Amino acid sequence: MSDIWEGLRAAAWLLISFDADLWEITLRSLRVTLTALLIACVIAMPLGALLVLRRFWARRFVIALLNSLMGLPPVVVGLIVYLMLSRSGPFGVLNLLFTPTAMVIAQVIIITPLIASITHQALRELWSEYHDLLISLNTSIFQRVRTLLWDGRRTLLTAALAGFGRAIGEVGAIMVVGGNIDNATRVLTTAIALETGKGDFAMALGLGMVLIGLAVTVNLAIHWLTGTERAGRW
Amino acid sequence: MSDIWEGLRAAAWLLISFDADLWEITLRSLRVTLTALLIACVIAMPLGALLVLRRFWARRFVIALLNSLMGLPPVVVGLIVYLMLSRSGPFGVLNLLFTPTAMVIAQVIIITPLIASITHQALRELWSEYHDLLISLNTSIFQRVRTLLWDGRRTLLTAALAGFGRAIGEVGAIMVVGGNIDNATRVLTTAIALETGKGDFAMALGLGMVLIGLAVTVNLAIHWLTGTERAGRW
Amino acid sequence: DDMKLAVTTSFHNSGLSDILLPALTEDTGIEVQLLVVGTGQALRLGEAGDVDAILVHSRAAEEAFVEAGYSTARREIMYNDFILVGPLADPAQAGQATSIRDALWAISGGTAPFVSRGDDSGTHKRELNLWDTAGMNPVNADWYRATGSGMGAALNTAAGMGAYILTDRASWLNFGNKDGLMVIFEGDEALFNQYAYLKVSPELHDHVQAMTAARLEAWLVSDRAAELIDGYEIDGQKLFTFNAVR
Amino acid sequence: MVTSILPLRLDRAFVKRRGKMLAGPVDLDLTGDGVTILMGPNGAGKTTLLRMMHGIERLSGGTVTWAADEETARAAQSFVFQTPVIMRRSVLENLMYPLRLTGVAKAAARKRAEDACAMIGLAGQEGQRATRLSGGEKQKLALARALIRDPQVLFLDEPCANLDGASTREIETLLQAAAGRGTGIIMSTHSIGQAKRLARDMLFMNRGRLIEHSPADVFFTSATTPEARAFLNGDILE
Amino acid sequence: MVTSILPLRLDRAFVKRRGKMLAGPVDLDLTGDGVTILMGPNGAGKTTLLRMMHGIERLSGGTVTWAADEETARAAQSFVFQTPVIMRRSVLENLMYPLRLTGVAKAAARKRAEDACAMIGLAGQEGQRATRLSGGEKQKLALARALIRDPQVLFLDEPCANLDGASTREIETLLQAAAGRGTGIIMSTHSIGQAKRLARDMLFMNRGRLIEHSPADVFFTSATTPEARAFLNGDILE
Ligand SMILES: Nc1ncnc2c1ncn2[C@@H]1O[C@H](COP(=O)(O)OP(=O)(O)OP(=O)(O)O)[C@@H](O)[C@H]1O
Ligand SMILES: Nc1ncnc2c1ncn2[C@@H]1O[C@H](COP(=O)(O)OP(=O)(O)OP(=O)(O)O)[C@@H](O)[C@H]1O
Ligand SMILES: [Mg+2]
Ligand SMILES: [Mg+2]
Repeated sequence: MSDIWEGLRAAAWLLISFDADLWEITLRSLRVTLTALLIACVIAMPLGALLVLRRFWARRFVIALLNSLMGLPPVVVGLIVYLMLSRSGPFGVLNLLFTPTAMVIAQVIIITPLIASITHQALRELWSEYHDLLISLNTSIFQRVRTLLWDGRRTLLTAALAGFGRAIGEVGAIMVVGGNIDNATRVLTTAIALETGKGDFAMALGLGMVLIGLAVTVNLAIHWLTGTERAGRW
Repeated sequence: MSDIWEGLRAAAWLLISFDADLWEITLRSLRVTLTALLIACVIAMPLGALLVLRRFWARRFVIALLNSLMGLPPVVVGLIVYLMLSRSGPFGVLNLLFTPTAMVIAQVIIITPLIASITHQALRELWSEYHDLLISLNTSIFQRVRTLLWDGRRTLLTAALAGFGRAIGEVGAIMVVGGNIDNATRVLTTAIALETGKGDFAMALGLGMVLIGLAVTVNLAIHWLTGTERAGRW
Repeated sequence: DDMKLAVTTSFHNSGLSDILLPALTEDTGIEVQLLVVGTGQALRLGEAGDVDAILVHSRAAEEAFVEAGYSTARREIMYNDFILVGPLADPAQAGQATSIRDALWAISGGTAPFVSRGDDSGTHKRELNLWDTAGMNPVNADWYRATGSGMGAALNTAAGMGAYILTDRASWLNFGNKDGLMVIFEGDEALFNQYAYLKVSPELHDHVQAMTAARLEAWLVSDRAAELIDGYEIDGQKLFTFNAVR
Repeated sequence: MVTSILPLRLDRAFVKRRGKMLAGPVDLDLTGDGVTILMGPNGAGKTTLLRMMHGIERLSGGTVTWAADEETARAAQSFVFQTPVIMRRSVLENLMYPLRLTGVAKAAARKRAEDACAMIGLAGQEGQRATRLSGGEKQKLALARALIRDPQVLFLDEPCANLDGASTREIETLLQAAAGRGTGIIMSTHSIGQAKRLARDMLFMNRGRLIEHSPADVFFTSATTPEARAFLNGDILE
Repeated sequence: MVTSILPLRLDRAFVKRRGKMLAGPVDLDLTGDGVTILMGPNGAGKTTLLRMMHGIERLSGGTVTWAADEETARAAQSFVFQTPVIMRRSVLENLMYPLRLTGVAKAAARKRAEDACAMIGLAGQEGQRATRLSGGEKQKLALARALIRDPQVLFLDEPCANLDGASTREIETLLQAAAGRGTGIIMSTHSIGQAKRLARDMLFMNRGRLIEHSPADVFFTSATTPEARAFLNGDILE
């Protein structure tokens, strides 16, 4: 118990003292996560919309697969990305291993299925509402995707936030591909894992609280900016 | 690259040889995850529904908080649960640390916000459809929750599957509270982390593939049982 | 100059790297990026050419690494020692033992659990080796808990369970969660723990920073390094002893 | 009936959204015996007024009070919405739902739902998904669901808009029977013929304001406001 | 107009769901000049038939063919649904949507949408969320949105169900003007008065079957089937 209080104290102290290292790894956490989130959204949201729109034969299988891929164990993703980017791997020449880029790649793989699944689920209702109209208006598949994504943007927020949450708190994969190198690829979660390993629970908890605080801030900011809960149905 | 092939070979071999250890940790993974999922659904789904139904002052904040908690770093959760359950912690007398129960507790904490958030999002549309009728019929809040959860059960599937995915692939928290003890708390993900640490990537990948296969099987089974994609709108 | 060095958790957790690396940069301008991983993983990173050098403590594995041509030579740098840590009450009375062998015998009575790393790390291999020399095979005993995790995590587990555990002194001294644990047994010669430095051979991977790795090696065996290593203390205890052959 | 929840009184009640007055302020006493018909052009605020009375539209000011306490009053009303709200269940389950809410046993609820189903001509379609019904069938289903609890006061918002001639007449008969048994019926419609056939009292709205409240015979022969007269002529109101 | 997509021919087209014949089999040739009105009791299959013609209901058998190729034919039709599909956008954006799809520039689309808005009496409500419109306003919006692309063929499924008398008359004028310009109009309604005012040809359905197809004057004076005669009398059809 006392550790938890000490954790709070450590968090407060880290923030008050404006610790430069903390600042750096926090920014890196944010940068990696937001980059990954952006890329994943660009891939996953149209994909989720397409799965709502298209009724091809393997559709059900693809959906089940996406849902399963939500359970991709991060360590395995990390490992596969590692093997791909490793010097003896096929993309070794790109020299991406142990860089933030590698971490972004792993994150994208991890959160894309999650975002696509939630998008798919969120847009199903909207599509059943719009179905007749959009077919009647003779829209192209591209126009349909755009319309669904635009008119459903508020409901897609949860998808993006779930992706953000999963990415910002993730440690298994980015530990493997990033290597938790000080000043290069250390982010909040890997720092927490490091402190936990050292048995320095107060510091680990302190960093954890900074991380949670960061997530809360980002979420509140987004909610406030988009005004989701103010504006009723839209 | 060759590691990936070897991983596939290892997976095949593990399965064919019907490895007793593999069998045991796979079953444990499933048992822990499904228990956690069940508990989390029982907590999170009514909670998500309530957040749709009730317009209390802190609602927006609670929603933003839930969304942020989706980003709870597993390691931190693990740490807090560890501190609570450890001998010197408040629940030390229960002697739960390093048991599957402790792992279930950590999992529940991790996936409850995720499931509640997706539930909230999924039921918003349904509530805006049913709102007038259910208010007009003078339903109690309890009846409303029940109706939404029942009539929205198909859309809640994604919430449950996302929770399942997150839980089955999670490693950070259950490593801390479970300790990855052979024959007691070792599950697929912790075994994968162990093999990775040992540098036995082929084995790690093999186990990872077993895990993915497991997730796919569970998902396909659920999709098939519920027939989500067959039956149109419901 | 940048180079990547894979080290074991125990080395990093000792805190010595925080002393050595700034001095290194100051003297040579080399910026070392540390990858803190398990021994097995460190060796794999070296084999794949993803790091330029490794610093580990697992003699047999290191020799196999050199044998297979991944490195040209193994350079011993320093040593510290393993210690036996356990609950304050010492229910097995292992503290009264005169040798590690006797201590292990006492523990094998099963009055309290014993936590093993169980992850094929240098520490784990040494532990198995100690049981072996003591003539026991406890792996299937119910008091023997193989955790399959890093040094810190295993220590946390031992603290949580009130168990005995074999650890290296550096990790122990730097460990923050000592609640309920103390050093039970130390000082046996069998607990000697040698660290060695291995440059990854540029024969197999032409992109490795062989020059920088060589300069690092030269620095590690220098007087400056020797001084820093021998002078590193925590709570008044010396952690490492420099023993490189120059 | 135990205690009557009528009369209904509105006291300077109004609904404003984004600075626009949707309906009101309205002062009104409804004794509620017989059928009261609410008319007015599109967008006049009829739906809004009915919802205010029923208590599902948040008031921006004023009060709506029934002769009974809140709980009793709420339990004794039903509402048929302009766009029927159809639950994602079978036709039969839609009809059983209000009964099951009040604790009617499953078997009894099923029996009554089956009767209601036959009443609206959907016998044989009990098991169909209600969301797949035709437009008119949905309206009839919503009506039957509103009637099944035997409310004291029944609000109807253009309940016959999508019905064929025969169904409209059947529904009218049904409503008149209910009114005869003492149910207060408050209903909006665009059909002047239907209003003439059913109404005992008339309400007329334009641009959010309730500008006429008079017995039906008076309204149709000598409406006092020029707007009402123009409306009855089929002219466009500005 | 470039090429006419009419006539429309249905050849033994039918829709069956879960073993139930919802509409058809229908054999039909529609030359489509003037207004064709489709009548029939609730659940007769009118909506289903209109959707089959428009090509948004999956056929279980038979064919529906236009005089032009698929792509041209699809682009030249509009449909006003029984329950209007309102996009979650502002009124103006709802009207601009079909134009923007075909690549009309934003400014031009906005201008035309504003004109359409005024035409249906929603001037001043351009910025309002369309989902918040009243029932009648939604119907008018859907109609204006269907007309804005100037289709060759316009399907309307009970477009005046929720409209007041004046709006109904306005819409009828609008539709007659369109028909005069050569637009083919196929429309279902429950109002015999409206059918008499507009129809040049009449279709009559019962229980999924198209049982009458005749010029309006013939239909209203001397319908051949007993069902149609009973329907015009307001009797219940079994
Ligand atoms: N949230 C809102 N913001 C602005 N205007 C609104 C809002 N909700 C409704 N309105 C407007 O209020 C007016 C009254 O709506 P109401 O639904 O009560 O009309 P009505 O008399 O029932 O019309 P109809 O006969 O077409 O059903 C309409 O013009 C509608 O556009
Ligand atoms: N998927 C379905 N399964 C079974 N029956 C269906 C299905 N879809 C529609 N129906 C039934 O088909 C019949 C025809 O429906 P349709 O909507 O075409 O009728 P309609 O003539 O437009 O009626 P209304 O005048 O009420 O709008 C209805 O009885 C309806 O319940
Ligand atoms: Mg209305
Ligand atoms: Mg219809």
